[in-house]
Amino acid sequence: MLSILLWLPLVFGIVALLVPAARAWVPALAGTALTLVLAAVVAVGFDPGDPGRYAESVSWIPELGISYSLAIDGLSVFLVLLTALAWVPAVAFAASRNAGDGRERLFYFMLLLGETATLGAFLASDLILFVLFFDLMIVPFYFLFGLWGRTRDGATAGGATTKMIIYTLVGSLLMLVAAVAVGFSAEEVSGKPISYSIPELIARGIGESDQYWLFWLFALAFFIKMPLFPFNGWMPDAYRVAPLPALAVFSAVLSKVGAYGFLRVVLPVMPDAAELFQTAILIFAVVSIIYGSAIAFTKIDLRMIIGFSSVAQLGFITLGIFALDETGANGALFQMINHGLVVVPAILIVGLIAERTGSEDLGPMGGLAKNAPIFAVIFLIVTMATLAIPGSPNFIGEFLILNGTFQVSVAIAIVASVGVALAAYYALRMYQRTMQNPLPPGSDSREISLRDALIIVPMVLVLVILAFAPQIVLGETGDAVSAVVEKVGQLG
Amino acid sequence: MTFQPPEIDYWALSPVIALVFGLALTVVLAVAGRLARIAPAAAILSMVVAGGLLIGQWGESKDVIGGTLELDGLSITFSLLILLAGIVAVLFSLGDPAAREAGRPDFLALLLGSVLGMVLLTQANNLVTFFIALELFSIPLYALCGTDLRREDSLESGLKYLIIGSLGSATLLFGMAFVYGASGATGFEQIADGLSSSDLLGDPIILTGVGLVTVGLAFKVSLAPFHQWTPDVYQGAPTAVTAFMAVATKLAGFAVFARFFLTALEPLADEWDVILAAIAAISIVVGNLGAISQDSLKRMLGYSGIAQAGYMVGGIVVASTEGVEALSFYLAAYLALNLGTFAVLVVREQRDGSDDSIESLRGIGRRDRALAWPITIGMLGLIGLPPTVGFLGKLYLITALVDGGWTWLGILIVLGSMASLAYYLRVVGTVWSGETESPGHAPGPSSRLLGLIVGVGIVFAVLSIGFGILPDPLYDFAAQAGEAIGSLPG
Amino acid sequence: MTTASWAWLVLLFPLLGSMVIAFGFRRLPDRTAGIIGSTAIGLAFIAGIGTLLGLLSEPSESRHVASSLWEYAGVGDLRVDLGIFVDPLAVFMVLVVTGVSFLIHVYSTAYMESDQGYSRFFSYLNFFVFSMLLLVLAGNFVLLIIGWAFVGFASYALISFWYRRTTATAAGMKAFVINVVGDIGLVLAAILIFRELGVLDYEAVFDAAPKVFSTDQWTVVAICLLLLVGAFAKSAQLPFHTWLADAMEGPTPVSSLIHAATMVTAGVYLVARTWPLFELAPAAANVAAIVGVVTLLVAGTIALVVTDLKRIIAYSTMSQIGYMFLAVGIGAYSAGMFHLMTHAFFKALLFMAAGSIIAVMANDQNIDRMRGLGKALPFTAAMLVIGSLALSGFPFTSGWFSKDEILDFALYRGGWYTILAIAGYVGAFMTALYAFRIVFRILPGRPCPEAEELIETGHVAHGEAVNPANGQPEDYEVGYPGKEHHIAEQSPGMRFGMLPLGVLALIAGFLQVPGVTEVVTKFLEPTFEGSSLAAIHPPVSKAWLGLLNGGVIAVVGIAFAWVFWVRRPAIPGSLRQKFHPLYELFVHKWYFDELIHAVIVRPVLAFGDFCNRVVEPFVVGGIVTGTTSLVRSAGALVRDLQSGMIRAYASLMVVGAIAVVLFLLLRGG
Amino acid sequence: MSIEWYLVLAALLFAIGAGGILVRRNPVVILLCLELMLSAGALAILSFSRMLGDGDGQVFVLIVLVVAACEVVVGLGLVVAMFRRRIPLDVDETTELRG
Repeated sequence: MLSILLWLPLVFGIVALLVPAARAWVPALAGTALTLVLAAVVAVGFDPGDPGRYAESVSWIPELGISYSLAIDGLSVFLVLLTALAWVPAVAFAASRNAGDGRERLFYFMLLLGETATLGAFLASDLILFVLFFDLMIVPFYFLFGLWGRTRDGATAGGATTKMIIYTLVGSLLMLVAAVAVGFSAEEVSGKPISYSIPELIARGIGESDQYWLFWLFALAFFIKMPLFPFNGWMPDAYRVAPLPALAVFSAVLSKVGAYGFLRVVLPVMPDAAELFQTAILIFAVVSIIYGSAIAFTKIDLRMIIGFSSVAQLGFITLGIFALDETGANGALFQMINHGLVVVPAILIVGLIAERTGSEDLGPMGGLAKNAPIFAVIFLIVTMATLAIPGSPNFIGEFLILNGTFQVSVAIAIVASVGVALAAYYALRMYQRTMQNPLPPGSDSREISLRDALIIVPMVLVLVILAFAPQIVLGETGDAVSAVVEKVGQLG
Repeated sequence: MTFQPPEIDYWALSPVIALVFGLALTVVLAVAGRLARIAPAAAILSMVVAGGLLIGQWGESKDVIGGTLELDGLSITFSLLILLAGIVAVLFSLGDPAAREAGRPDFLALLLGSVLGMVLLTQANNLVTFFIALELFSIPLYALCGTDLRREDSLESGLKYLIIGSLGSATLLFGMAFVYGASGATGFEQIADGLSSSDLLGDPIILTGVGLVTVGLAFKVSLAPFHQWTPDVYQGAPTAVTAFMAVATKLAGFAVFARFFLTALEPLADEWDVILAAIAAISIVVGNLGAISQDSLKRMLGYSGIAQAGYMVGGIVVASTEGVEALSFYLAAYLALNLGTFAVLVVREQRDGSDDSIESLRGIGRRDRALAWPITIGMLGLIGLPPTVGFLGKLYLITALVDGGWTWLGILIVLGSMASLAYYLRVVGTVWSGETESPGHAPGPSSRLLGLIVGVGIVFAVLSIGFGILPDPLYDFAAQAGEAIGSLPG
Repeated sequence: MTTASWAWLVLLFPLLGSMVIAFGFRRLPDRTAGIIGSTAIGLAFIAGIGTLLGLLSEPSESRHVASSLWEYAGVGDLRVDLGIFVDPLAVFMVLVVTGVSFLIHVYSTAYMESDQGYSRFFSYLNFFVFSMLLLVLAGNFVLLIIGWAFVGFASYALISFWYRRTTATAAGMKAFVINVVGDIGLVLAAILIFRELGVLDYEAVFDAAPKVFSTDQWTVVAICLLLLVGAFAKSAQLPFHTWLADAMEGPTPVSSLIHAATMVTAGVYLVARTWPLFELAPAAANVAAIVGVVTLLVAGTIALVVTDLKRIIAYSTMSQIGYMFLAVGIGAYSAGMFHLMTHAFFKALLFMAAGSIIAVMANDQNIDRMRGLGKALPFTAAMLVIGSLALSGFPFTSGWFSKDEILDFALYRGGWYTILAIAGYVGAFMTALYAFRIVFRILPGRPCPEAEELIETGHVAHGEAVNPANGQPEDYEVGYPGKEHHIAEQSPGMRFGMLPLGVLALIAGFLQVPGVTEVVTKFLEPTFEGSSLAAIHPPVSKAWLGLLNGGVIAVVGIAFAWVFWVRRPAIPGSLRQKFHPLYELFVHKWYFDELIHAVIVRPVLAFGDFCNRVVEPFVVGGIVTGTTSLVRSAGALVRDLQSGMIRAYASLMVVGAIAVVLFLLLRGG
Repeated sequence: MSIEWYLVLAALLFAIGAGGILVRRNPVVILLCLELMLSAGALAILSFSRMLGDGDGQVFVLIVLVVAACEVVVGLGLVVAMFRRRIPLDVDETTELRG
């Protein structure tokens, strides 16, 4: 079942390669929609009681103990659903703007390859398989950003994307060595033949002295992927250049794999290291919250604002994870889903704004709400969710995270809550400078078209539903997350 | 002292005999006027027969000619790969102007001679056969490099390769003398017994011997700091020869490197493993840095060959069966990826008459998919990105290294492949972006032959991805080599 | 229908009203939005009455009902339900909020008649009432915070209702950010409560608190102070008050509803609701009282000098809420709530009257240009006078009873509370002064041109309105009450809205006649039973004495006003010259705006700029460009080494060989 | 005489050969020096074989001489080809391939 879910997008991607270019978006959209349905079926069928329900495992490279094993549990069920959900509007948006100028087939193939790789990262329950998908994820986006990305003056975007791929691959290749070393350290500790299945690794645990340097290799790879403060060098160029549909899914889902990696691999397998470096990582996270928010409200380029607000949000999520407390970790996982739900519509809205005002800089903009009330309301809901207004699911995420962080250190929690205030400022500034104030001559404020509404509204609807009953998610993820955090807790 | 002839196992020797027969035939055809046209077919036929005979003896392990040659898993695996490289090299050379100028049969004769030397080298189990086979495969190559008389660099590359090559061989010979002196025997097993029995572990003679042999072999597989000939010779030599050299010299070199170091010098393992690791480290650094802003593709592949050799020698540093398995798997992967890339290069040169600069590849992604994909997959594989076989090759190497306690070298391999991103991706970037000018048609060979070479490129690309996803068949093929060196731990 | 279901209905109607208007805004025939909006609030009021009756039918000690729909968020031992808590305090607030809002809705159906954003206005207004009711009825701290934030969002939406005016959007932004700061205070308080007590529901918290905390233990004081941060931000107390003056950018009905009657009282309700915590932390309660008094005085002084009509009333609101904080700070909860109610009546009335006056003056709010409106607007003038009388605490008006009850309580508490009481009386004098400064400046005397035109032609003057703050022309297309303006005299809706409030402003005081009809105290008694402070009742004689001197001060204040602005108008000018620095201080609103800008806003922006210009390119970029340039230069070195000279290669090879052998010899030997 | 002397001579020969390659510029002389180095190796093997009293060394030396001859032949062939193509027979000139 999980294998079908995993390889479905790629199959449709290949179909998209064979179909005539003009029609390439049909299989792509069908593929993503079907994947969404399948993911929903899995999510519904999933019950925290017996996690092994959908597990699959077949040995791939027996000599090294690597197996192609997939599984789904509390940690990954909603992230898989988020991935499937995020890709549908992205492909629909691309189709409606017939992206891919001339090379549509390759464009959709790469987009769907990206989906398969991301799903693989979430579903993999074998460490090397996880690393493999983690590496594979970046390749399609290298092509998507490199070939279809356009810099401001329309030139193709070679340089920016090479920097991105080198940066992210540096992390993931280092993680490859760390993953191999984890396998051996576990074998050494337990004496059993080498195996990379994550539950097995968690059961065996690894030598304490190894944990310390391995922890930082994993942490580096995940920090670069999110990205967090010092490692976001690649982000501004990549965001400035990327085509919007690809950027939407890239920013919404790929950054989550980094955070998810901590919960899935780092915390359970290296609990001592997590405990030891907890404060260091918390400081990392808080710095990037403040830094991300501070930059977000100085930038005038809409993409940069969203990019750096993601840096701040990911800082929050890391804060929750490394609070090493039940409420904190649950809050972090919930926040991952919320952030994903908010970023996709936000980036697509940037596209709509760009179409209406001809530019993506805040300077000359304003007044778009004049005769576009529905567009204004949708953007208002997204903005309010971005700044995590109490009442939005993001608030519950942030409340839980702050709650967890409070147990660890009050000072860090208070500094993080300053981040919330800054978030209010930059999110509202973005909304006001585009929607309100007088309409400059250049831009026309036309209402959102039915087609665009159909693309964006479903995700906003999910946000609203979660606003009323976040328990839908929290109920399911509860015990999987607590199991992870308890393992670290026992050492304390 | 009566002379007893050494018992010769003709069945085991049959592949060598087939090659000798092929060599002889091509030499005869060279003077047979009209018949010269069938020389390529004859060469390929002889290699195919030799390959068949080798496969026939799959899994066996027996002495040939009284212990001086050893036909076992290692030699069979590596010889098959060498023959494959040879056949592909012949295909490449058919359209090559240099080959036609030098007279096709003579070119092929030299090629076959070199292939014969390499196959013998994989089987060498005695210092003497080791030296003969080494020289047999190097000297024809010196000549081959100089065959493209049209271009001055070709002669220069030939001369450079000869002078530096002979210097390497002389050092190797001097080293062998000391090893022979210290251990009292020329057969690898006897050397090993000689070394472990007598207490001359710290003895300077054997150490100088080992040092000099290491230098000689390191030169052969173009490891730093003995690498300087590689970029110049790769660029100067005709493309077909460069392709053959890039892959085959490493195959043969590492075969004898593994056999000699892991059987003969095995007792001194903890002496020479550190220096080998150091050489590996230097090669990785020098190879990657050198390749960064190269304009000529062949020269860049030269430097990348140095770096890849650095990765491979890791398999020997670990001195374990797992290490040799990883080494042979990586070499097989290296062959597939490199020959795929060279196929594209050959077609571009012979069909479109473009020079070997990276810039000449600009934009073929948009116009010429059949060429764009093989070189893209080749590059991604050489970096070690999933889902190519390169990823798994690096994975096996790193696993062997980490298991053998050489984790820092594993990390260095990863750092090296990170740096390699810069130049491999540059090629991929140029292939897929920008517009290309219309391809001029050089008076190249028939389109049927070009189609064949493009087919070779595509086959290697498909293999690279196929084995990247299902590595088991290739792994079993490579594991053969590991078991051959039975005496090793792990 | 149980009390709980009535309470859920109270919540449901405004939300329903808001949704219906929002989704149907294109298909609804014009102006029906107002009717839907008003009926929704009316129904909510009736449901409120239903809840009240349901509650009263219970015996007094079990007069609280908690009911929840489903579990909102449950993780580990943190359990939060979507639950409400109905008790006399909550019902009292519901009735005040729905009652006043209903009247204001009716008033705005007329006032906003010609505004383009008519239905959008009512949708926001209904949503505001819904969020206020959610805040009041919330059963646990998380739902309280959600209500709190929705109210903040609704006030942002309504302040920047005419979103084409840059001053309005800037005011909206300022209000929202300060409100978020308040939210954060509440969030941190909620987290501290959860950390210490493990629960978040009111009932559970209030009976666990005394067991866990000892009086003035730092945690409970911290919790209360954080709650106060939220309260002060919402109720515009020092130092979070700067947004209130700018909030006057919004339409007048908004000012009257939000910035007079309902939203700004949320802080007082919060302190009253969490009285057990504040009783455990007397230090925090005293802070509340002191800040209340200081705000009261500061606001009073500013109201004396400001010339913009709506801003004077806004500062008077700030000062009156200061009284309420004083009340709940020193434990006079029922007195504080009573003053909250009466203040809601007369302040809403004053704003409505101001709305009508501004309409006449063609949107010019500067009182210097208003003369002799008494004759032009008889009804509005009457309402203005009634409102001012109640505001200044003229004997027998509602203001008199409620304000002085607070001050009596303070006096009765004795000790240093008497200083607060005295400051309160000074404030009362100033209130009377500025209340009647308005009355005597704009009603009597020769009618100004606009008044003249209204008297003869009976039609309201209107000119090309220009935004006074930045001179931008108003964009009628999207709102800014359209070309025609509406005054109470000519539109029954406004009159219907103002009249009941006028009556209530006068007679509401009799609800709480000391010793006679202590209706409010008795009604709120179950909520505050168990509170030591609430049990103190100053003797009736002391109460009447307090009322007496309160009344005297009010009359003296009015007399002073009469002297200043009617008998000898020169005096204010001379006073201004004599106390010029003092006047400058007051006019610039005690330089709070500049202070906050300098202390908080500029450093934050500078930090952002620093990160953007310095850290981003060097630190973050540095890591990337640093490594790439290093690699590139190393590459160049390797390439230069490759000189092409055979002899160079040979020499490197020989050197290499020697190095290898030496290495082996040294190491192996 | 003990074997050390032979080894010293072999090492000397080797060093002279290597020195010759580094110093001289004419490829023919370089080929000569290569011959010298190979013969140094042969001498070492011979002296060891004599020390060990084992015949393999001598067979080895014979083969080495043959191989050395082949090398020189190919070397001279290349030199002649370069001479005919007017390429200056000076090792320092042939630096087309570099960088």
